[in-house]
Amino acid sequence: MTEQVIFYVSAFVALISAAGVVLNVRNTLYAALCLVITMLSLAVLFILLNAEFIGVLQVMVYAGAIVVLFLFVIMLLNIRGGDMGADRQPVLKVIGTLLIVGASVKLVPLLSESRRAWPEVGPEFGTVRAIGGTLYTDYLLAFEIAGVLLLAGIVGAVVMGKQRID
Amino acid sequence: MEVGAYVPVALFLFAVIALVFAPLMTWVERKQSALMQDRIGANRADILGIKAIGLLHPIADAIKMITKEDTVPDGGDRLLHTLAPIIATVPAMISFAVIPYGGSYQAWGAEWDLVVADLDYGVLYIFAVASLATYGNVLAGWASNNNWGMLGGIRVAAQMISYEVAMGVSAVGVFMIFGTLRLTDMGFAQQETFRLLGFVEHLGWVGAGTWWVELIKIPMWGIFLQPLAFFLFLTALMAENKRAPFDIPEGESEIIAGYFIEYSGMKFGLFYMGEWVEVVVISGLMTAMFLGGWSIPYLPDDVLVEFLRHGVGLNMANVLAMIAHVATFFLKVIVLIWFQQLIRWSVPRFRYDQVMNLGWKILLPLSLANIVITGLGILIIGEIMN
Amino acid sequence: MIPQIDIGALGPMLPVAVGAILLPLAEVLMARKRTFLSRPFTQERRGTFLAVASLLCLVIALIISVNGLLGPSRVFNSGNPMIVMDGVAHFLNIVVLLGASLTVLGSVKYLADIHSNHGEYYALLMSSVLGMMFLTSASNLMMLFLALELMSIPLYVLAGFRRSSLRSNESALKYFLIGSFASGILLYGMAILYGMTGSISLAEIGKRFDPESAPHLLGAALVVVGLGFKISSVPFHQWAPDVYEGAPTSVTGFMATTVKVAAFGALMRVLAVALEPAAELLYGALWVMAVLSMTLGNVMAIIQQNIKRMLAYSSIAHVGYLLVGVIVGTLDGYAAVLFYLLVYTFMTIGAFTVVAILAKGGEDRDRVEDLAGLSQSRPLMAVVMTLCMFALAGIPPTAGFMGKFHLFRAAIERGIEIGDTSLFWLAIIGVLNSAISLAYYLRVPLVMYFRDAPPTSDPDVPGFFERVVLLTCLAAVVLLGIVPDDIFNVLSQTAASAQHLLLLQSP
Amino acid sequence: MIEAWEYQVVAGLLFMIGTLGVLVRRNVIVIVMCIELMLNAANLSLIAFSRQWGNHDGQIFVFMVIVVAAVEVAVGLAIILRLVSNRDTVNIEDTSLLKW
Repeated sequence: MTEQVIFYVSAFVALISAAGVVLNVRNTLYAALCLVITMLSLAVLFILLNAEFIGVLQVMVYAGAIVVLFLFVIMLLNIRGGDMGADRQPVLKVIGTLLIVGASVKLVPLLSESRRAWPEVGPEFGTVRAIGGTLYTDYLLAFEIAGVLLLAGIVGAVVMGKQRID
Repeated sequence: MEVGAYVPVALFLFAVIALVFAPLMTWVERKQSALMQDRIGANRADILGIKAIGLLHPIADAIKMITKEDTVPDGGDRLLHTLAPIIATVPAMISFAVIPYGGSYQAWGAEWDLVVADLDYGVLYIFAVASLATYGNVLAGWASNNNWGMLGGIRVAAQMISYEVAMGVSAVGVFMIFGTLRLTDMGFAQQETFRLLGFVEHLGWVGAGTWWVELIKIPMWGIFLQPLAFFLFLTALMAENKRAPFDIPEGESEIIAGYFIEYSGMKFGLFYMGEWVEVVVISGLMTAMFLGGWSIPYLPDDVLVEFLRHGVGLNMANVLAMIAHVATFFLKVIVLIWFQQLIRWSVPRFRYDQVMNLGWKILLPLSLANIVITGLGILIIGEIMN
Repeated sequence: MIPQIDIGALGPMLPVAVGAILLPLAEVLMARKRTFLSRPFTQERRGTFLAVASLLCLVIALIISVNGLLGPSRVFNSGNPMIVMDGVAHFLNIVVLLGASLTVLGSVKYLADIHSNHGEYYALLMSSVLGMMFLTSASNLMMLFLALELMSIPLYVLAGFRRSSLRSNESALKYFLIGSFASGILLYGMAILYGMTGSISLAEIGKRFDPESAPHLLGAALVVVGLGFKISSVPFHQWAPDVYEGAPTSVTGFMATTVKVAAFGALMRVLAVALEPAAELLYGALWVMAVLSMTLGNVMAIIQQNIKRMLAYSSIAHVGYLLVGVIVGTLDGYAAVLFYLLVYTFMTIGAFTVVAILAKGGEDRDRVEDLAGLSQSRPLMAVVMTLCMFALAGIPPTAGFMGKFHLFRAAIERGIEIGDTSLFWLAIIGVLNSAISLAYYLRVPLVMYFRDAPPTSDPDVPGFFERVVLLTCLAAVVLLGIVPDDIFNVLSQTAASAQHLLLLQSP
Repeated sequence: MIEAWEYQVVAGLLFMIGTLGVLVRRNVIVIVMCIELMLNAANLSLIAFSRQWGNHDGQIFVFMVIVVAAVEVAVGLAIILRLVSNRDTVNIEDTSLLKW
């Protein structure tokens, strides 16, 4: 029962605030805040799905770093209100919305088709130890590549962001 | 994560920390700064002539803050302006949930764990929650519709993102040593002692049980196993706390008061309270990870209980042990708080670029080096042991 | 359980990875040094040094790849393998490394010309190459995604490497937005595939894929769309001309060739291994994509005045040709794709290098008129450009002809074999399109040879490195056109070995 | 007990909202946010499937996606900063030097 309530509330909040990101035309900052709320509700869903480590990571990285970066840029550029990046293109909006709503109507039954029962999982499932164990054995190479990717990202961000490079 | 009967007790203690420690902190801070600046501080508030060595100041502060007019600047964002201090304060309070301030005790058929939520990913929880506090400060700067506020907000965002990296990475060495992220497990692990010279025996240089090898025993506290990580982590945490010498987001000589320039009354008070609670949380976390948590050095829990039960019976022995452990924990916390005050009032404020340099060019490389050294150390010790 | 790890399987990747990690460090250390061997250590000299260093890494990797080409296939780790180093992976790595080497050589002077000679260029290039190499060999969805991102993210930056140029900024922004959007689609497709089959290994997915079930197909379709963006096939192509035009010319050459090579490698692997059960349905969709890409690419290219933009549309058309080989789906078809990718790399990089040499005083000169009179002033450049255009158009003695010949022959043979007329039509449309393409490819030699240079024009002399690039491309375009049979046989073998291994892979 | 498909429906809707945002919004920063929404939808889907199959592949995949998302945002915002410092707009309609 508790689980049901938690699921429906966080799913609802996640979807509403996600819609808020899209619909918040006036204020970019509010869109960013809506994004945080989506991230947090998704983290709740992750923990509900026994993915505790990933759920905390979601809060740490997405809410704690990525969206802060968004806020940082929004404030640095000082985008207040709707003075920058106004959104005027009614035709595309209507077409896009219809398209997406149509696709969703198609998608929902499609996804609900695959009913399968939850299997029992041990208490180890999704813990830091279990994830770490898998990550450093089977997925070692992927982990290393993620490291190189971060390095490339740092170099790239510095090249783009720095005022002057010599 | 089952909810036990100990929750009310835990919550009570937790409330005490937030509501008693935080006001007391203001007094400690004033006294400490007065002491260090060679003046008499915090001695004006009095009720009917009773000054109580300045202990009345927190009460006076509270009355002042609550009765002050609460203003929202013109053109500011009323909603965010109100939400910001709450967002800044709540994470600090709830992050205490995973810090154990005592071990596990059996008394009268019930089990008492002195931690509100014993999570598998305990330390990560604190990191995650602490990173949310950033929003309060950033939004405060934004919602004030004030250029200084905005600058303060930008500085907060930059500083937080920078130091979170060093904070996370410097803690990894501790995770490697204890093999867990759960703070209670770390607490239990730190009750052990190790023989500093044990390696000579394992290498076969002397026979087993040589008296001088047994002599020097050191508690397995994080600070002894990871001395570098202790200082790196403490520095990163203090920077995350944004108090002097890392208070560039406020920097009253540069940007007046930074993100809370437009705050008054209890909203302003909340920011301050948040910071003080954070100081307590930092000290609690450092204690749990590096200073052996609740454990009394050279006296493991079970030995203590065993010793006490001969006099007062099992139940009371557990209760006494619990009291001793909680007292030990808070003693350590107080020492750490005092240490932070000492730093705060000794070191002048860094410049913006110095703070960034310290984070990226000193803390981060050192933390990474610490991970490598720790890994090598674990490998070598593993080899010697076998 | 700790899996067995074979570091040797990473052989070709290691030098590139070392380059990607150490070059930024070298750049920083060198930037602090004012003199080197008692001569001033200028930015230009630093750039040359880094270029040579990265070239060294690439060549070592190239040698290891060539060695591994006909050797046994290897996997990095036992159990749930991350990468499979088979013949196809090695061959595509060779093509990627060749393309990257030529790009590095062609960038040295060009970067100085456009006042963007920053050392980070080479580091980003190497990261991207590393991503491509993993992309060609990835054997599960996670590696595929990571490698794709490792390839793309440095490229977003490289596209915007002329930091003060608005066009370059825009190019980077568009590439970034479209690229991330495509990653999002791809990722969701992967999530659905994983959910439906319970595994992220391509071989396992291939075994459990059920072409009757709608969610399975949805996942497959999203993955194909995501990859379709990366190879810029119609209808997911709109970004390509904008991005190619705005990016620095050397980067454009790199993007137009190696990215396609790697993405086609991934596409072939996904289609042949994971989505094999859905082949018929997907190939219908790919057929349409191929025809549209060829036709639209060629038609749009005719009206372009900017060479980079024209080559962008031409590359879209070539994606169409390449898709023909993928649709055929036989060993011959795959071998033809591999061969064509090799040829395409040389002819495209040759053309882009000529355009890059023309840049001067911080500005690109990339309009077709800028080439006027080049035959008199710089005959070598004119010859290379002409041959590359002929090859791209598929005129007989060049390599481009042989490439197309093999592609269309594979289609027709397969069509006869299974009695499928749609493959005939594909070949016929391809040939017709090649005829259309003559209209714009031949305009370039015409301008170079029959129009006088404007009096102000004074094209740059190609530097030593650029001469090497031009001559290499020239030689490759001619030689691959004359003696392709041996190479083609080798390719058939590699394709066969790859298929052999992938079938073995399924435990 | 919540059924598996309910999570998938939430993920699907989230993905659609993100896609819609990318298509209709013209503010570059918001577009990047919407791409993040798409990635998050895929994450939710992966986590739910991971639970459903009882293996960790999906969770590790999400771990990697989070890394990728962080890098992508850092690079993307740097590109946007560069664009804005050269030309004072975050509206994608204004970035139209490259056409046809």
